[in-house]
Amino acid sequence: MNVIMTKAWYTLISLFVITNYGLLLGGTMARVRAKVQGRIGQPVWQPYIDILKNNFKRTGIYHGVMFYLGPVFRLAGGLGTYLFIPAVYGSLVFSNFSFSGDLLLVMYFIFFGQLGMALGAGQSGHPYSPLGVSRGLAQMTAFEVPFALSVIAIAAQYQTLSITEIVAAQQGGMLNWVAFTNPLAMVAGMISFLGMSMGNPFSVVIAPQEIPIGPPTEMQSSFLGMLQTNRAIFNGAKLVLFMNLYFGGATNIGVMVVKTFLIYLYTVIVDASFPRFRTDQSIRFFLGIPALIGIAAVVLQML
Amino acid sequence: MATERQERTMQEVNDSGLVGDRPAGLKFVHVEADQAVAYITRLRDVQGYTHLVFFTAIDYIEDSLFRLTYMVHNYDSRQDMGVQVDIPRQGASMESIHHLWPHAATYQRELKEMFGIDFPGSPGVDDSFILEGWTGISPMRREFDTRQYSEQTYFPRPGRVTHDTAAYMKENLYPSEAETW
Amino acid sequence: MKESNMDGLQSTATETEQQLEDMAKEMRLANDGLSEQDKGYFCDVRPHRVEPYKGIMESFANWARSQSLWILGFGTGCGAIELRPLMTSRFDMYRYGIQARPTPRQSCVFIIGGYASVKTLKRIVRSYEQMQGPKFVLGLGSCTVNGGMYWDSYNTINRIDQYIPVDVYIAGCMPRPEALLGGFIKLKQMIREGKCEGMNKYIDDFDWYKANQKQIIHDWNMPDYNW
Amino acid sequence: MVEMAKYDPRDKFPPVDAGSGKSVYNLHSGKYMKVWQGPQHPGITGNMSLELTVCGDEIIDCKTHVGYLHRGFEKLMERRRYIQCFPLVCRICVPEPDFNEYLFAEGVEELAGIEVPEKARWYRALTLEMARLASFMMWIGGQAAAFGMGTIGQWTVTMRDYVLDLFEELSGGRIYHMYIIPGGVRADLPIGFALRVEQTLEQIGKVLDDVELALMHNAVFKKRALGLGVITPSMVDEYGITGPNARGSGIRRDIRKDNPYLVYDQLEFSIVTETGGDAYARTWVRLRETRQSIDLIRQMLEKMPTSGPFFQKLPNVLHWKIPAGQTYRKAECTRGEYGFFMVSDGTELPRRIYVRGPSYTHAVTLMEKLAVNVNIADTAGLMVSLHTYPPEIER
Repeated sequence: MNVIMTKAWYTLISLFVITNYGLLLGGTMARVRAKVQGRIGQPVWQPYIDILKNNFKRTGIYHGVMFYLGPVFRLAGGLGTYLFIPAVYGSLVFSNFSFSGDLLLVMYFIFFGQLGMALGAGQSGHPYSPLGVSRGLAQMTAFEVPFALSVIAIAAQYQTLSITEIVAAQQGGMLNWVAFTNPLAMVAGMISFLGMSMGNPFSVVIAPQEIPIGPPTEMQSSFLGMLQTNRAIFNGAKLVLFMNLYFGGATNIGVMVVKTFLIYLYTVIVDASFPRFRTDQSIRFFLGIPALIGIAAVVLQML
Repeated sequence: MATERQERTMQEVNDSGLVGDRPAGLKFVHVEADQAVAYITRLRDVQGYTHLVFFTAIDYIEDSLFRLTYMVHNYDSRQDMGVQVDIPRQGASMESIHHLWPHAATYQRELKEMFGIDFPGSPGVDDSFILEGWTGISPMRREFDTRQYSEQTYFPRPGRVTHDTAAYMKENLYPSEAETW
Repeated sequence: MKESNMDGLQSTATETEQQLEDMAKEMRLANDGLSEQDKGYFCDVRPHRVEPYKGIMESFANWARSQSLWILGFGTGCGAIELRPLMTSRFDMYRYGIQARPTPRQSCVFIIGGYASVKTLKRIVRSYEQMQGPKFVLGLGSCTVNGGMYWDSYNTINRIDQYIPVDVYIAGCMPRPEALLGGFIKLKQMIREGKCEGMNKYIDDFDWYKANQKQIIHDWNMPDYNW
Repeated sequence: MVEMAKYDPRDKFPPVDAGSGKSVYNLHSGKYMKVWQGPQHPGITGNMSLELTVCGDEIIDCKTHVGYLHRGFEKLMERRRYIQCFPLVCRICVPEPDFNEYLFAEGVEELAGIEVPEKARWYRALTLEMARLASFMMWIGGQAAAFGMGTIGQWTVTMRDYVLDLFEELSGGRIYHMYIIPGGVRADLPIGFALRVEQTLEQIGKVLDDVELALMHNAVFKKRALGLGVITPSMVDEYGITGPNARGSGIRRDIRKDNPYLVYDQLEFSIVTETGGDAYARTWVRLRETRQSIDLIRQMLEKMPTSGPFFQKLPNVLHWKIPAGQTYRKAECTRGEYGFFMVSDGTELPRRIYVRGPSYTHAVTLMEKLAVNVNIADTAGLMVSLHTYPPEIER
């Protein structure tokens, strides 16, 4: 009983930390993007105020039960993704439930949120929403291929699917990271991470110019607030996951912050310097070079 | 398909019958309504006036006629030719030229809406183009008083004073210069 | 869709003014502009007045609202051309927590960019009603005040405040981006002071606004209030 | 790239009626969806709307709806004196109002028989080129943003703002200048104006280099823009296409060369053409014309006469009776042939003033033709690549 309670408290602390970290990271990256564009950019704490404002909206409309559940599923996907990843290796507080979950579960949760969002957006009845959903799911299926291939390569490399063991195997020096022991898998994974973070050139799902703005077209006040909260958690979780998979995890919170910041910076720089692909083009892209790299990584491990 | 009547009209165009020949490269010619389309067809096919610049109407309410103006351009001789056709104002109707230029149908839609000139056979000529749910006479006809309509319809904010510009400037701004012209 | 409580309709034994007003509030919208199979898709309940919170809670909410103003990306007139410099790096409006949203559901500031023709006014009304409250309207340019240049035009309205409530007017043709920023700062002050109750004003004078709108918009083929 | 299985995308489309050229389909068959793009849409230029019928992800039918910005200019001008029309005409086209002012002034001078002093004609040409520069800078940002690259827009629109500063110094107005008036121009150049223009042009040239590097050589942009909305040379005359849209298809037409107005016959420049005919070629044409107008401004500042009057005194404009007559004046604006058709009946008020905007054909007939069989995600890019501007369609 006592153990359960402490575990629950640790989980809450870890969730609180990752939420705030995700929000602050979002604000910081908005400023970075603004710097690329020659602007000053919004305040770092702007995401907090936006979420507050959206939750303080006086009216909000809903289109049915699934419309309610869509953001909930999305949030569940984000939480599930995070809760089975060790945020800080070896830490009691931040190694969440990583002992029980493994990589496949995390990948399932990454997909889960999108499906729930698709259900909710479908019931909103706006013609833009199904368009965005179809684009999103098609693109997602595409970038799951190189990601899954690189995950298989890593699993074959370390003979395990548990993230904790993968991180443990990468400890002791930079040269033990997957990025150096298995660079092909890292390349395939990081390319699919661009698609997962839905920045340019793979941002056609939520593009304002081509059909605004995809699935969340009808999401208003507190629904939108929930989605924004989830975006913060989900971003943090994805960053931590890729840090664990390819860059040797983190042994303390400082290392985690530095590594995730750099990984996110890479996506933002790409985002600011490219137009966006059409859906069919991005599918062709992901099934092209990145998929081949992933296959090569798997083959190299199988040899 | 050009009868010799259009041949003669063509000759007249090239020789004389021009209105307002400034600037160089701009000509205006009057054509009868029944032969206008054949004449424009000849201009496009034979004379090389391949570019329909615009197509509009002028409302001469005192003569109770509309003066349609087809402006065509010849890219080789760099000539602008304004073909002007007078049609009566009551039950105004004109042959359509959408088979010569597809975008002529758009001009005819606008003319139908703004002047009430009908173009039978022109695609979508009866659809509303600019206005929406407009009831009443076509706004570009001269008997339509836009100021009166606006004051009746759109809640003018009280307090606007409209001077007669000439009188106002004569009294207040340039008392000395007003009569110097 | 919201349930309208029928109590107001049943307890009409002793009609006082108050109860009559309640009944008027409970009356359902006609939506007579819609075709029969479309009526099911739209709400026919009259919009209800939403009272602000009390005390410190409302002031905190107003602070949050004033710090994140999301513009509806709808260039209704030529005033929209000055929004582009406002968004870009010279007059960087993101510094003030102002950003543009592409859908009316998520935005809370509606900028009427200058003159509004009748055809646009129809879309303005519909977009305004789709926005979730509290929502604020910025009248941009002289044309929204009194018709400006086009005061005698047959197709542009003279006063936008006859059709939707306006919080701040920014005069000029065209207003400079600095003037726009000034208007935004004024709007922020008014929001913090709790003066921007435009949505409740719209709901209180709902019938008057609707009458004005339907007087101009001849083919009314949209719901009377679009949730 | 992986070799994708070859399939004919046309077979899932409805049959096309040979007569009207429109596809025949039953909207309620559940196979097609009708999507309205605009007027409240970030991917639309100005305030207009496209009524798209999509089959899957591809457009099979497009209908343009305009009129959201109709102010009845032509009606208003019929009940105003010529000089009172003057503040109105520049409102027709917001990104580059100077073409309206210039053409209106030229028409009035044409009909009234007024000679414009030499210096004023140079000033007019200078203003027009600066307006062209500003409009193109804004367009490049729009074209990049239509494909999702907001960075380019942030750069170029800021540069446009510095051109607007020059306009403000010259005429006092940022957007609407009202600098070119009948009889000449309103004011002389400020002291040191040429120097500040030169500084701004240098900055803009640098930014254009960056844009060329970041946008035109961008693989993703090429993927999106190449082969989008191809205009074949045969379509140019059929649809009345003018300006960069025609020059992008290899048609060598430019009113500045063909019918030289103002001082363009004294400047060295060549007609910019591309052969692709698609959005990418049009982007190249406009980018190179932006550099060309920078060069033209520099030439003008060199060759410009320094002395002499810049304004021809008019009679009392309030009792100004223009002699009867009609004329058509045209100029090459950023979008194509911009023209004013003016009819005077000898009174103080114009009888009829018709404004010919190039977008009239580009946005309605041509757009409805080009949008068919285009992916719905490309609609915004196609729309912007035609550089349409609604107010000159409906006036």
